[in-house]
Amino acid sequence: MHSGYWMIATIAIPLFTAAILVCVPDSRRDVVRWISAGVGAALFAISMYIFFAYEVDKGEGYQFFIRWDWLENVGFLKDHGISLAFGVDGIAAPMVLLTGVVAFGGTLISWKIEHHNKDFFVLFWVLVSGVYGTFQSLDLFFFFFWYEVAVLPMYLLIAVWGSSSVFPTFARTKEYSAMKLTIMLVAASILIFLGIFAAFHEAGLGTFDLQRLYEPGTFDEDFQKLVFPLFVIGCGVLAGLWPFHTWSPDGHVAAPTAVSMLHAGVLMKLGAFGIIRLGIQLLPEGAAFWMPGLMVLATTNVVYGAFAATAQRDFKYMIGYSSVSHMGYVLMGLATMNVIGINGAVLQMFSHGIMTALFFAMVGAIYDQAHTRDMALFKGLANKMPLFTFFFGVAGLASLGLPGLSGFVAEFNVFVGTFRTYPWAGALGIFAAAMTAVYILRMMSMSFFGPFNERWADLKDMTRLEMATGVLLLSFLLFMGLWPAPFIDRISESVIALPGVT
Amino acid sequence: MIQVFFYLFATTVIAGALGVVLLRNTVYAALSLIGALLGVAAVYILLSVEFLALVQILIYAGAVTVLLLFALMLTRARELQERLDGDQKPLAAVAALVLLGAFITVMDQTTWPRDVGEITTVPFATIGDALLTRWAVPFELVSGVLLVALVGAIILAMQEEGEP
Amino acid sequence: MESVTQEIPLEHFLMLSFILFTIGVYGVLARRNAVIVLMSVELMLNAVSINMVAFAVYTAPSLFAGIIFAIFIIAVAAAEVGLALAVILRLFRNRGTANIDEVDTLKW
Amino acid sequence: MSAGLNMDYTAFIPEFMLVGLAALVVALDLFVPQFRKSWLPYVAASGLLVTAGVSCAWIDKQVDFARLVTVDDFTTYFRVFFMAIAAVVCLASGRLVEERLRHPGEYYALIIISTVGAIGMAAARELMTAYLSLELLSFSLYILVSFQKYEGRSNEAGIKYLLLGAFSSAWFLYGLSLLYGVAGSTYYDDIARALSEDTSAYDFALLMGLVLIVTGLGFKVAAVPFHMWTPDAYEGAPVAVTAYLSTTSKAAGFALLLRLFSSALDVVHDDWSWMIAGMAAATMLLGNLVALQQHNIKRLMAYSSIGQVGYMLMGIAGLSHDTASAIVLHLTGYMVTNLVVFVVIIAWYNMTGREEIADFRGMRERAPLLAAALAAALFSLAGLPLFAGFVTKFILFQAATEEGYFWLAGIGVVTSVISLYYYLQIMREAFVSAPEEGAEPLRVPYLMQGLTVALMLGVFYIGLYPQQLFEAIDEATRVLFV
Amino acid sequence: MSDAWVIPLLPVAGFVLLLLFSPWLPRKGDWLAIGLMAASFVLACLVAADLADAIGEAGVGSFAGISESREWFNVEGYIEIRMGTYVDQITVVMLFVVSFIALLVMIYSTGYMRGDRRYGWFYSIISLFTASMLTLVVADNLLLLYFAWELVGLCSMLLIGHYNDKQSAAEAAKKAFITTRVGDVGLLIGIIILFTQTGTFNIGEILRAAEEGEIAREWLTAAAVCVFAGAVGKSAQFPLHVWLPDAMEGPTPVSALIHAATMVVAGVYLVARMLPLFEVVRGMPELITALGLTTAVLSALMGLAQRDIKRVVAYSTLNSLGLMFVALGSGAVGAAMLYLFAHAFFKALLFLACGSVIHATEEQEVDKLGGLWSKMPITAPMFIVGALAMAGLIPLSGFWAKDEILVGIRHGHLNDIVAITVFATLPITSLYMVRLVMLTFFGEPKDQHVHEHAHESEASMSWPLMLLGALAAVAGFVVFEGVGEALGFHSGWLGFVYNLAEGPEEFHVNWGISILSVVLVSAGLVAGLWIWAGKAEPARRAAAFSPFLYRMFLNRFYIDEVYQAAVDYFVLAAGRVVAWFDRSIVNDTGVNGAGETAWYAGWLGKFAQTGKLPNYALAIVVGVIVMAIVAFGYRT
Repeated sequence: MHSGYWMIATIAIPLFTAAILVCVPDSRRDVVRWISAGVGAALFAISMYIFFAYEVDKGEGYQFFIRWDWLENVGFLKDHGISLAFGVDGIAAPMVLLTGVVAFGGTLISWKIEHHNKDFFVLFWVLVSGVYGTFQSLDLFFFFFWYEVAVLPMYLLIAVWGSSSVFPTFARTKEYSAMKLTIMLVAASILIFLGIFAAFHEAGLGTFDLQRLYEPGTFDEDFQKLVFPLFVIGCGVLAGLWPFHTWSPDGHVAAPTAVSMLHAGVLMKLGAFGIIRLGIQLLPEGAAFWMPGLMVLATTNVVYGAFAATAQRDFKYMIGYSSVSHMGYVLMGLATMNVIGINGAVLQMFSHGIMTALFFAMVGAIYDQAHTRDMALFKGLANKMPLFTFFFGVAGLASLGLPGLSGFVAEFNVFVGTFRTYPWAGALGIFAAAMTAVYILRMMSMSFFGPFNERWADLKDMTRLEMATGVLLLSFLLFMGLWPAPFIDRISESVIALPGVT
Repeated sequence: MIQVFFYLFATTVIAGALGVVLLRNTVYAALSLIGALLGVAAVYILLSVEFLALVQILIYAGAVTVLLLFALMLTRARELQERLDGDQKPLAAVAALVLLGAFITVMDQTTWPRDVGEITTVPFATIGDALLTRWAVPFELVSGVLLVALVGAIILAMQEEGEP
Repeated sequence: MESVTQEIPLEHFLMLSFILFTIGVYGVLARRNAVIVLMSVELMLNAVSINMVAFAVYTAPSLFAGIIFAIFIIAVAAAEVGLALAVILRLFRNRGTANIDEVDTLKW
Repeated sequence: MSAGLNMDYTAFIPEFMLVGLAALVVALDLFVPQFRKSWLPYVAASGLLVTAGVSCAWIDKQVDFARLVTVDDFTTYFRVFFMAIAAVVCLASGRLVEERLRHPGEYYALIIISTVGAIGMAAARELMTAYLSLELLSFSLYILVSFQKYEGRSNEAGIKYLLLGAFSSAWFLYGLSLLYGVAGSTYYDDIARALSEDTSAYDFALLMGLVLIVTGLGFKVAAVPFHMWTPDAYEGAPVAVTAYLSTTSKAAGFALLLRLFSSALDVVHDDWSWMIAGMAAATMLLGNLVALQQHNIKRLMAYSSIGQVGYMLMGIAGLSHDTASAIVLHLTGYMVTNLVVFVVIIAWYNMTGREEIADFRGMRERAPLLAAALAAALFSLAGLPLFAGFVTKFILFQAATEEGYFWLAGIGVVTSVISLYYYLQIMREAFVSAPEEGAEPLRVPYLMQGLTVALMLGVFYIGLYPQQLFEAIDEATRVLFV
Repeated sequence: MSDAWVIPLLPVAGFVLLLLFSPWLPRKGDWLAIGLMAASFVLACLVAADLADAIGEAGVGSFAGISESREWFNVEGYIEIRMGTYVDQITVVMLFVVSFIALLVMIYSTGYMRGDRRYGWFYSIISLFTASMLTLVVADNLLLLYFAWELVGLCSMLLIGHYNDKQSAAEAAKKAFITTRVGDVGLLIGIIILFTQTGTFNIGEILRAAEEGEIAREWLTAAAVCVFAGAVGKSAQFPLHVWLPDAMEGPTPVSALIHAATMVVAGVYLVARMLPLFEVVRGMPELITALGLTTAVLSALMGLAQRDIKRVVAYSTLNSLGLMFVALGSGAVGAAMLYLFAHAFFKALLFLACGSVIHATEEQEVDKLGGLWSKMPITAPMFIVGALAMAGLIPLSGFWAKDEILVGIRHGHLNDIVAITVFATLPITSLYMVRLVMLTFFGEPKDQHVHEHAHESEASMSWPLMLLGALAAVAGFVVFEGVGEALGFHSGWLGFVYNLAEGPEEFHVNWGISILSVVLVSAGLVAGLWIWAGKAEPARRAAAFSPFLYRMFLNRFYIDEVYQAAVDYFVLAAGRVVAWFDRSIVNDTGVNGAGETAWYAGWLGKFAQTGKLPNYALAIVVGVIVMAIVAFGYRT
């Protein structure tokens, strides 16, 4: 069997699952659950396969490559005009794995959803297929196609199953957050749209096939300088680029657990991934010209996010802002345009994905019982729910870059890369990492330590499913933290191949 | 001589038209419309298209205006002497003038191609023949239009049992 | 009569139709009684016919399409009036007015 | 007289069949009292579909009738297209007509006849024919709009639509007369030949003529600033008629635009492209912005359709074979999607008698299928993938870009994001808001369910595998540019 | 030596096993942890022995430690990271100290922590701590060192916060972690600078590069300062010393292990390792000395006024650490390591003794204790031994170590102010040690109730005390070459430890200094005895004499308060400002603003739709006119 079918499977299976689930009657909740769990496991397995079957040092750019022509030789389209072209390189492979892991975790966590869980999983699987598609597409049109597919279900997912939050100073309804998230992301894709139009027109090849567009000399330098910002900002918004990040804290807060996991864990990575695929690979000279600017914004992200996180009272808001900060590291790494930095960026994409998914899973676990996420209301949970505290703490440590967990490997590479080119940015980044310690510990000591608040006497520790999710994610945190070689081998191979990367 | 006739008819037409849009009494307006339409018919005669003139007089000056008068009677509001002009009369005047200006520019900027400067008369027979052969499709279409209009008019206008 | 027709250039007829058309436009814009608005539209259509005929006679004698067009226009106009009157009557029955600026329940 | 003209009436078999069908429907309604009125829609629909099937016989043929009309792939495509739309509308309006309207026979007959007019607009290669077909369509629509004759809003809509329609067709005719004056003929090909010579002597007349023609057609397709009848007519008309308005009359307008501007006026492209471009920009912006403010679903759909018109005008502005096929593709996708939305609206209206957006609340609970279809269709309208909207819009914009209208494409993308906002508002009512108390689930008729599903399949087909369709359209539009 | 990497691995195994299974193990599995610890202690001794032989073969000076490493990850030609061990004299000293103290503390804890709710957790974390501390010691590259460095920090936090339902404990843990974290930022920056400059993390190579001046001067300076910042944080030197006293919230064994014997001296170890780097940077040694000195003086003064016995000991720790840094600053590595070696014993002893007092009385405020001499026959003498060693009374280990440092300072290229200041601190040190002893074990019991049920601790606690006491007494003698050789240290202690390739350094007693120090120390002792004997009247009078000074000492010069204010009014405030900015400016104005603009545009637009037909017609006409005008405009 052509190995490319595995990739097709990652996209087709979720879509078909969605189609099948539509036909399941509303009342059969368990059927939905079991189907979804099975599919989640299957996808996880396939992702593992794709990751480990990816052969390092094979020498060819994209492995598992497969192409189905979709629209060609009609209108302005020539050969391979628009084709379902899929392929995985060393950068995409970890992302595919990430998607598999988080999606599986998400299905497990969503087990307890009662209200129309059928609809939920339909949308959920559409989302997942979109994510897989984006990571594997090698066709400009379909890259964007799947990108939008991934954004599409967000509104309903958040607005129906999400939660509004009210604070002394301000309030956010779930509808508002959902709408803002959707509109901002789609609005950002305006820029990508325009970039694609311009690129196709400029190239004049009559095809959206990325591999042909990648050929050097397709775009002259002025054009690249002109269009690069479109792509980088367009994708950047999804990656939480400052100052276009505000959808992310509100959105993640409002979203139901699994969606927060998938969105913060995987979807934000689509943005960064897009910057690599559409920015660096498509327009290397433009990248060379604009990256300093991106570095400035990214540094802002990192510091800004960290500071904002220190002032939050809501678990999810804190995590949301820390995501802004951590995605800043990703952008930083990309902006360095050197191998170590971009390695670090991709590692950070993976690491942050797992870590933040763990965070959100845990927050969900407590929110479902306590129906509040206000840190100030909790106190001394550590003795009431030790396991929960443990997993939460590990996530926190990963995010503050504790060696031995994935966060350190990634951030460390980013810092080294950044110091090569922008020492000041690197220093600020490390400073922000210390700030991370501040807000993580603030949160821990606020709600997990200290005398126990009797109001929560009836809280239970984690359920089995939550345990399973936690262990699943934790294992990958440790895997990458202690033995990063498998990741770095794959990533670096492709990163070195990127154009214009020193 | 001819010119005199032409200007005569032209003034009739314009006067009638102005009457339609300016008079304060709906019935007078309708009557002046008849005048204008007859003037147009006369212009057709000047252009030696008698057939068209005939049609004009029969259908327009005859049938249509009668219809219009009926309509006016039927829709006469309870109190007489109500305002006939809308609020945006001044704007309308301005717009109309600007439009006329535009047309006049067109007028003096244009020399019409293939302007033979002489009239060729078209006999009835030819027109009838053409209607049924060369222009058969439009002819059928227009019959369709008339049919539809007829049906529609009946459906909409007719009083029905149980009408509120 | 042929001899004298040379004395009236095409432009005169066009000018006439222009003026007529403009007056019609004015009527549509300024009048509020639906029937009179309809009359103004008829004026515009007449202007069109004059144009058509004039062109047909002066510039395109071969097929005299203009004349045919004029005929059709008259027919359509008549049909239009008939239909319009039906609608106006219906409106008058339901609303008790035929003034088009008083029927503005559908807006915004 | 008719020397050398092909007068082969067989080319009109489908149209004749339609007229016959119309007559049959009326007759059944009148003379066979025991005939179940509720069967009329099925008769009409099946007749239309049969005719559509028959007209497929002309695929890849090119029959010319007296230089007035040609039956070529373009015509054939639109023939099938219009008949299909009409069939759907007939089926969808069944229950509505039974419960809320009188004279079902005439209702269906008018829909069928108007289809003839629409086809004529697509097929005409001569101004008179084009105009009269247009009037045939319009007249039927005038009547249909005011068909709910005891309903004040219906009358109001009717009167506005009719008077403005007459007004605008006067402009259109005036434009035609000027065009006739400068070109000396009403045949498209003669016009093209005449205009390809040096036009400097009568440029102004030509320009004025173009302006007026654009005005007239702009009115038909509801382009800003000639759109103002649209919201009122849509809101006032019976909802099924609204569906018909938003589909056939627009599509026919574009068919006419395409045919006329490509085969007659292409030679003076620069003289009119900017007008269309300007109109397109204004239309996209105004349509989508004002739609943000609507609370009546029909009115909202009116504005959204205005926005969609803007997108397609963008293609007309840069008219070429590629854009033409892109337009038709988008038109097709849009029509199918739009029909889904309207079928849902009709079904909902039949069951609840409500047509405010706020009345859609709890649709997920009360009619899941409709809700799902609605969601998908709205996403498609907003141009999101998996559905028709994404690919068609993408190709349309890309084509416009290829013709150098990048800025229009830009506006188009921005406005489609704006549109997403109000589509999501509808979805919010349907999915998020809870139904009011005591509202129990509704039983959606199987007919409606079937229609929805069938149309949804269409939406997905165009969205997921448009290759054949696009090729067919490409063929159809090729004849315009020979 | 290839098995050096096993030493940390054993406790790691302990950590993992206990973490997973301790609830199901008998005695929560403490025996497992202890066993593994013992094993690695033995292993450490073996390693030390091997090393001694190796040196014997190679001959001192020509001998550079033994290292071996394996690849961690590697990007051809861009970055290669190897993880490995490096063993030399300093390493084995540390290995020995760490594993030995850890072992004792674990045994001691079986008694002290009995019945604790999280007994198993305690042992697993202690194992993890020991493991990472050992890793830190054997690391051959800065990255692995940082790795361990962070882990010990983490464990220290967890253990300080062991009684996590006490708010103060939670706060102390947070404070400790964040404060040290500040230093770690520096360390990481320094490491990365060094890597970008030299392209390697290997300590040896970096030092070589530094000495051969391959690193740009400004970068070298930056790197040195940054790395030193790390050391300052970990070893609680001024200005980052504030966390150590609070760290006493943790269980006493922890304080003994982490905050006396091992972790806090990591900084000393790091500086000792990297000393060549520091020495080539101008002004660096002076900086180190200055900070060390400040810490020593301040802590000595603060120690005078504290009431909590553990805190007093903590301040004495600060004092000692300062002393070590002074030594390092003056280049006397050997002396510093010797002091470290001795200090480990007597400070651990002091803490464990405190522990046993607290365990016995459940009190740690000096003004509630007193007169325990009779009650605690083992603890009291042991405590006194420790205190005197700390004060530096001949012939206890403290004396020799301190003396070495003094000698080092005299020989070092520093001016005499340093020496004088150090001398000045000596009596103060002995003063507050005596004070502690007097107030705790002699005089009238201030709280009868406490005094009643005070009792000697059980064997598992008292045996380690005695063992440490003995060592604290004699450990100093290793300075005599004979003793050193007898113990297998080739050419005596200093020759052994003095690893820089300048040949061995003899031990020489500088009689002047020794006598002076002895005099000063005993002066302090006598004074102390006089002041706090009986009712301790003089003390009260001294406090009354200058309430201001007393308050300054008592409140640790208000440094903590200043920091607290800085955090509250700068960091957190900044956070709040940013959060507000994000919400109101960026989001509500920027994002919502855009949306509302569109909304209002539509709102305005909809009013064009007046519903009046004439207006619609007008719109059409206007459209026509505009288009016509534009068109004609084009043409003309």
